[in-house]
Amino acid sequence: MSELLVLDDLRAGYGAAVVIPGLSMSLAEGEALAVLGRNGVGKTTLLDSIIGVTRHRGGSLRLAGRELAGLSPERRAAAGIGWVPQERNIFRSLTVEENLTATARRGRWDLAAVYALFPRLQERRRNMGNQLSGGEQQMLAVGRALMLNPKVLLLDEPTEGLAPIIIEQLLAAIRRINREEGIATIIVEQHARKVLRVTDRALILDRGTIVHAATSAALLTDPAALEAHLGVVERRAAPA
Amino acid sequence: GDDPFRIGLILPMTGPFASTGKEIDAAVRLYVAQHGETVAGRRIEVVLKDDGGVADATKRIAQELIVHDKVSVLAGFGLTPLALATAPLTVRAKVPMVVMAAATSAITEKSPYVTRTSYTTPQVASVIARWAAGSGIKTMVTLVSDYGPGLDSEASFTRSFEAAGGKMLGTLRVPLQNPDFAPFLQKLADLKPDGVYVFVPSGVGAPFMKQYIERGLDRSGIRLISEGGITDDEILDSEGDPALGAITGFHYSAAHDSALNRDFVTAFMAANPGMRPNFMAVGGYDGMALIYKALEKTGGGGDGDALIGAMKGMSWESPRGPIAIDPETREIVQNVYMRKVERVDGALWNVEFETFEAVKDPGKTPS
Amino acid sequence: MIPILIDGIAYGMLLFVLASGLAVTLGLMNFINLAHGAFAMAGGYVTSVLMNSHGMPFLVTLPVAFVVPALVGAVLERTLYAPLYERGHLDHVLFSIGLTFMAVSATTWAMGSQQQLISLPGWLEGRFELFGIAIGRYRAFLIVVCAALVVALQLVLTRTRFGSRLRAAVDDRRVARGLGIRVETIFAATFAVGSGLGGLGGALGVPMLGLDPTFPLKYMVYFLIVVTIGGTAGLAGPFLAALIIGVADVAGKYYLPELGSFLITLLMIVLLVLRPQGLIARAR
Amino acid sequence: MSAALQTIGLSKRFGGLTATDDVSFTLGHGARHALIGPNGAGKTTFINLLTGVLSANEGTILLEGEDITRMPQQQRARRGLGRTFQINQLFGAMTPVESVGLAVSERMGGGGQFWRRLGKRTDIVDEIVELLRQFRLIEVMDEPTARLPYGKQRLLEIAVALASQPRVLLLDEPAAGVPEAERGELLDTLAALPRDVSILLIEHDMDLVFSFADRISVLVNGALFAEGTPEAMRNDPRVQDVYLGSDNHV
Amino acid sequence: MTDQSIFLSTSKPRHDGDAATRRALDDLRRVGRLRPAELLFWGAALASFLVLPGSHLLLSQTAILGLFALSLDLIIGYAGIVSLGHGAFFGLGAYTAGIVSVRLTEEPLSGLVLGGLVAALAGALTGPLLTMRATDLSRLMVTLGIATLLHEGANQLTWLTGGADGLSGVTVAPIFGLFEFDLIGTTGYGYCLVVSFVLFLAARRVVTSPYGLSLRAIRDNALRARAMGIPVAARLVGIYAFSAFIAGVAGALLTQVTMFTSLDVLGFERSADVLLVLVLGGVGYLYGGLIGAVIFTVLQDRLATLSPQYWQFWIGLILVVIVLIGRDRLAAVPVRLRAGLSGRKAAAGEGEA
Ligand SMILES: Nc1ncnc2c1ncn2[C@@H]1O[C@H](COP(=O)(O)OP(=O)(O)OP(=O)(O)O)[C@@H](O)[C@H]1O
Ligand SMILES: Nc1ncnc2c1ncn2[C@@H]1O[C@H](COP(=O)(O)OP(=O)(O)OP(=O)(O)O)[C@@H](O)[C@H]1O
Ligand SMILES: [Mg+2]
Ligand SMILES: [Mg+2]
Repeated sequence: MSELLVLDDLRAGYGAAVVIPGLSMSLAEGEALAVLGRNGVGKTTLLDSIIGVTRHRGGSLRLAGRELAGLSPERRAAAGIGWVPQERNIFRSLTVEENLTATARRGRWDLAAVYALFPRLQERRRNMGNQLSGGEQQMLAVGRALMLNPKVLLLDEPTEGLAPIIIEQLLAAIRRINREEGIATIIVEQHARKVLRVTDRALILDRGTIVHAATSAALLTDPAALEAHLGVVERRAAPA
Repeated sequence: GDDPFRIGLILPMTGPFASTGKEIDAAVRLYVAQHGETVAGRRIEVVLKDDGGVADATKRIAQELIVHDKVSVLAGFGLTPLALATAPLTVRAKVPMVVMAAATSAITEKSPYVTRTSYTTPQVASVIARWAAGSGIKTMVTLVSDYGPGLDSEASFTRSFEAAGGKMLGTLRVPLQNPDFAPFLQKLADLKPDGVYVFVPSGVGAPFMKQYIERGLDRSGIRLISEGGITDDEILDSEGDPALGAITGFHYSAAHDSALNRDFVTAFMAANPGMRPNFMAVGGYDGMALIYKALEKTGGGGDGDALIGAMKGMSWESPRGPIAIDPETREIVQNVYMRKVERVDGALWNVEFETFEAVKDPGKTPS
Repeated sequence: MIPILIDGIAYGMLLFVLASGLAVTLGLMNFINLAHGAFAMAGGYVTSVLMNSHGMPFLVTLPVAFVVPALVGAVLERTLYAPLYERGHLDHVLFSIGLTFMAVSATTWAMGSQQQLISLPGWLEGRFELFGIAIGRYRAFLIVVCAALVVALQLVLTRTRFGSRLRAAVDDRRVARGLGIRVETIFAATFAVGSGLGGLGGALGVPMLGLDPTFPLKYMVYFLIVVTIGGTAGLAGPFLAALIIGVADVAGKYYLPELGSFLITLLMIVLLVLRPQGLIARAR
Repeated sequence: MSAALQTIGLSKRFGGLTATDDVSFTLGHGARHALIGPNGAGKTTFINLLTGVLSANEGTILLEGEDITRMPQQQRARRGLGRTFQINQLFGAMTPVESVGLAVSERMGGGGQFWRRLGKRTDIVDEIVELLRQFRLIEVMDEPTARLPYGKQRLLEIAVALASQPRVLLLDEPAAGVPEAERGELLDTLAALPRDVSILLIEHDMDLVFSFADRISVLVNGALFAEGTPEAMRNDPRVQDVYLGSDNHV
Repeated sequence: MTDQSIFLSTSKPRHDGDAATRRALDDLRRVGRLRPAELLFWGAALASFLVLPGSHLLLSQTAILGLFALSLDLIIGYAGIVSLGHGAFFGLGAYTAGIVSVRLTEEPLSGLVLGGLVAALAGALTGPLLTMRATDLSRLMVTLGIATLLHEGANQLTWLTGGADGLSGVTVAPIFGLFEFDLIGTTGYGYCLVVSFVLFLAARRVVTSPYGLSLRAIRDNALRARAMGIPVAARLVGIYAFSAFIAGVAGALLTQVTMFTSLDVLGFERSADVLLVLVLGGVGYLYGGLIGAVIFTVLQDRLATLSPQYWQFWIGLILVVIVLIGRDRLAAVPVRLRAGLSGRKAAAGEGEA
């Protein structure tokens, strides 16, 4: 499989704080990668740095051979990255439908396809962004990213606040997307076990660096590793 | 003596009334330039301060001028409140105060040290009323800007017009802030008087006359008679055709036909390119004249009582014509002219066609 | 009666043209731009200068009166306004008041403090009869121009994706960019148009409102009233508000003059207390 | 047992949509009650109605027998109705100490006192510290909240709610954003709350729900769909296919 | 210790209790602690009275402006209410004091107090208009509108206010029958200083109280504040009325030292100026208004002499520059002074509107 997204010694953070001191990884077409880790270890920062809304402090990241470092977020999005931010960040003064269409790019994911995945969104298409339930916002955020028809999908805790049944459907859909459309996916998740079932590989972060890398299958059957790296939360306060 | 005779000149040099300050300041400079810097052996020093047209600033500045700069005379005062705020001070400090612009009648009554070289609203309004009544106008409506001077003008016009046997059909008051005259002009058209008396601040004059014509009122047989501010010399020329033929009454026109005035206007325009002296300027010019003459009379003595005493009853020839200071009221006595806007070699001017001589302020001497 | 109504509508229309720019910058971009009047003034001066010292015909000056402020707006937006979007409204107010002060005294310095006057072409002067009602030509002209403007703006904002992208960018810049919206460009363009509209309004306003350096301060309140009462959801609200205010103002002065300038302010306060979001608010 | 919180025929409509549909619901004294249901079922709306963020179109809300249907939020809160939010609602510019301290002093009715100095009453301070320690916020207690990592903020969200010592506590997805491994302990903390606090929990994490709740209500399309013991709910096929899905959380 | 659960309250705390308690106390008292810089400030104020008799007139107006700006800081910096019409309360106080002196008594203190009370009453009555689901914008306009109404009202009620001519005939008896208002303005300045100081202490007490903390909370997140049981509207109206009171007193002071008042006390320029003053000094730590007033007066003086026609231009420029540089960053420059005076952490100190 050809490497689609390659991070090489990527360094990033917020303002003065360096959250990711230097991280390298790569992602193949159609591959699904789980990023795990405790609160505040830098999972979101990693995704945010790939889309480019953090402070870039060095290193390179290439999408299909094209250097993204130094490109503005909008250019990166145009280059084929779809992003579901952790706080969902639905556009509150746009209707559900406008939220989906405002940033859409032509491709096989269109309104019909998204509504098929989340019928609930169709029922609420006239609601304003701030008139949605938490879960509906989550669905909308995912749908919005899919409408970009990206090469790489960045999902920051996409199952947060979703009903179990919806989670199953969503994860299944993501799996299908990887397999059938060759869209690569990075999923940040709290529910390690849930997500490991649908991903190929997994990374565990701590303080912005990779402390464990394995295939999802292996990690799933390695309670020791899960326990060691995820079973605890106590950590020093944010690097200030 | 070698210590100079200081004149504290307080004017609005900033803010919406800056133009007042500019005209007066220019005129004062001109007078000093023309008549020298020393009077009766005293070197004249004019201390100019900007009050931005805000009363408490005026009062404070006046106080500082008296206490720190030791001025012997206060002058300037662009607006009524500014003058009223300062007047009480002159009683305590015994310093004469020459009002060069503010026009409300009451000012000179607030302190025995206040005198005036501008004009009073009733002085002009009453004359216009008498002229109107005298020229076959039976019924009138007043249309004034809704603020102090406007209401003064309305009141004294009405009084004089009715005293002269005329009949008032109504009074229209236009808010200062919003100059869309449509509803008022509509009212006016409905009232159908023989004439309308208009008092608006100089800036608003042009838009008013434009709309007056736009509504075809100029052809409605209602005669438009205004207080001179509406065709203020400073901006008259830029008002263009709508102003042509406008009848106004006022105490000064830059077109006043006298050698003295011609010199004044030429000198003024030479010294201040692009500016034409208006009633503000002449007020400043004559204010300086009054101070100079008073100082000569006191032989250089700067004592407040002596100076104000010397000013009372003073009379001389001004660019606007003969003027005098009423010994009882310390109020200016002057001619008031009826004028008509005409185009004289390319530019618009207020051409005087009738003179009412030695008019006192009816606000004090019931006429 | 009907003349009063027409006068009111015309006045309202003028207010709308003047405020529509603000409706865009404040309403859609959520920037409290008290300096809007300065752009309007710029437009006014462009027209008066072009007409008085270059003898250009009124109609020809109008496009220029739009373009010049638009360009100025675009430049200022990139250089000064852009860094402030993220800041609080207080910063907006302070900044734009400061800008207004600068504009006022800069204009005084450059053009002098006197009123600018222009003489309209003959076909816009005076009035014409329609079903026996005399209507001011210029007022009729205003009504037509403004109506066209409303339609055009409304189309752009609703028929195109531009509107929703703009609102998205305002709601959450960071994420909007992350989803591929070219926020900078959109903001610059919008702001330019807003300023341009202001300029156009300023130019159209000269014959009715007059023009001098204090214009931005004198009319700031009127623009704000229109937009605030109208609501920031789009342009329909401000348009409605402008008409209401225009008619209420004219009719009020005609029928209850003693209320004088209280009327509009009272109207505004009442409306705002009842509907802080404005007449037409975004569904909440 | 008598009702800590009770609703009778409660309804809320958003335009055409009925988000809460004639809900008659009872939260017993000292209950550990979970409210589950599909996304958009109306759970948060229900809580917003109970706390007064939204006002009901019809129906009555009784807090320990007292009708609070038309009461403003703060009065309900003062009467012992506390909540956490599905999405953090914190004071970004204030420190955890100040946030918790405020809640405590408000509870003690000290909030209106404009003459007293802050930090004069040591009993308040002790309570603050105790609470912060309980939630492991000690070491960040004087950092501005906005600078804390999301996880810590989530803890503060709950700590602040507890600081008001509510008698009825409404938790809207408290575990949202809390890593799997820590949910068990979150549960313990909640379980450790004094028994006289009656708790209504909204949660999509079924492991959490089933181990916490002694009673479960299922809300679907705004209406109460089923209610009963965890066992009953888990094995109810209808509940499974509207909500739980295939893997029934054993 | 890393293997400890976050929640188990039974587990042994990592920090020793006293240390934690001390830090907590520290954090709570941070805002209220008296700083050396504050003594310095008031020392300087006193010194100005003793060593600058020449400028007492100017200083009086500075003190008044400062007090006015301080009142504005209370609502902008602490309640997060942006106002373009705070001049309304200043003007109310000014006219009340004037009318009291003309019609009731020339005794200064009664005019002062009444001026404050009338303004406070107005604040309490209009406050609710600003707390109901209002937005920043609607607040701006409503405050502006109220100021406009008052301005127009004062213009119309000529019999009471003297209308556009201003209210003349204001005379003020010696304070306590002892200190006569002299031409040099010494009494006036002393009077202004004392009143400002007293009101400052009151304001300082309020913002450092639990009440003050609740205000910060409301500004930060009203939804949560309500959920906590904080009566948001009541608290806001409370501080608004208090602020109005101080503004009213400031207005009354102006009338009394000027012995005159006119419409411009109600003008928009005043409300705009005071906003500038506050910003010059910095929002949200009470001293901003006072310091800003000094800077403003000096600036105005220098600029007015430097270019009398166009000083407004420079004022505008300064505003623009301040905002562009960023008020918080500017505030961080004299960090010792600001932190010294306010004790507020820069990071925590920001955020209004
Ligand atoms: N806007 C910000 N400014 C400064 N520091 C930040 C900011 N956002 C996050 N941080 C810090 O960066 C570190 C990583 O935060 P991040 O949100 O990436 O962690 P995370 O793994 O996503 O945590 P969670 O699981 O809670 O989402 C944390 O220590 C946090 O304090
Ligand atoms: N202000 C509003 N206007 C219109 N519809 C609304 C509004 N607020 C919520 N809704 C709708 O009401 C329904 C209930 O919303 P609610 O937030 O209560 O769901 P929920 O049960 O909390 O879902 P979740 O589990 O995803 O949080 C949703 O379908 C939502 O779209
Ligand atoms: Mg995260
Ligand atoms: Mg919910």
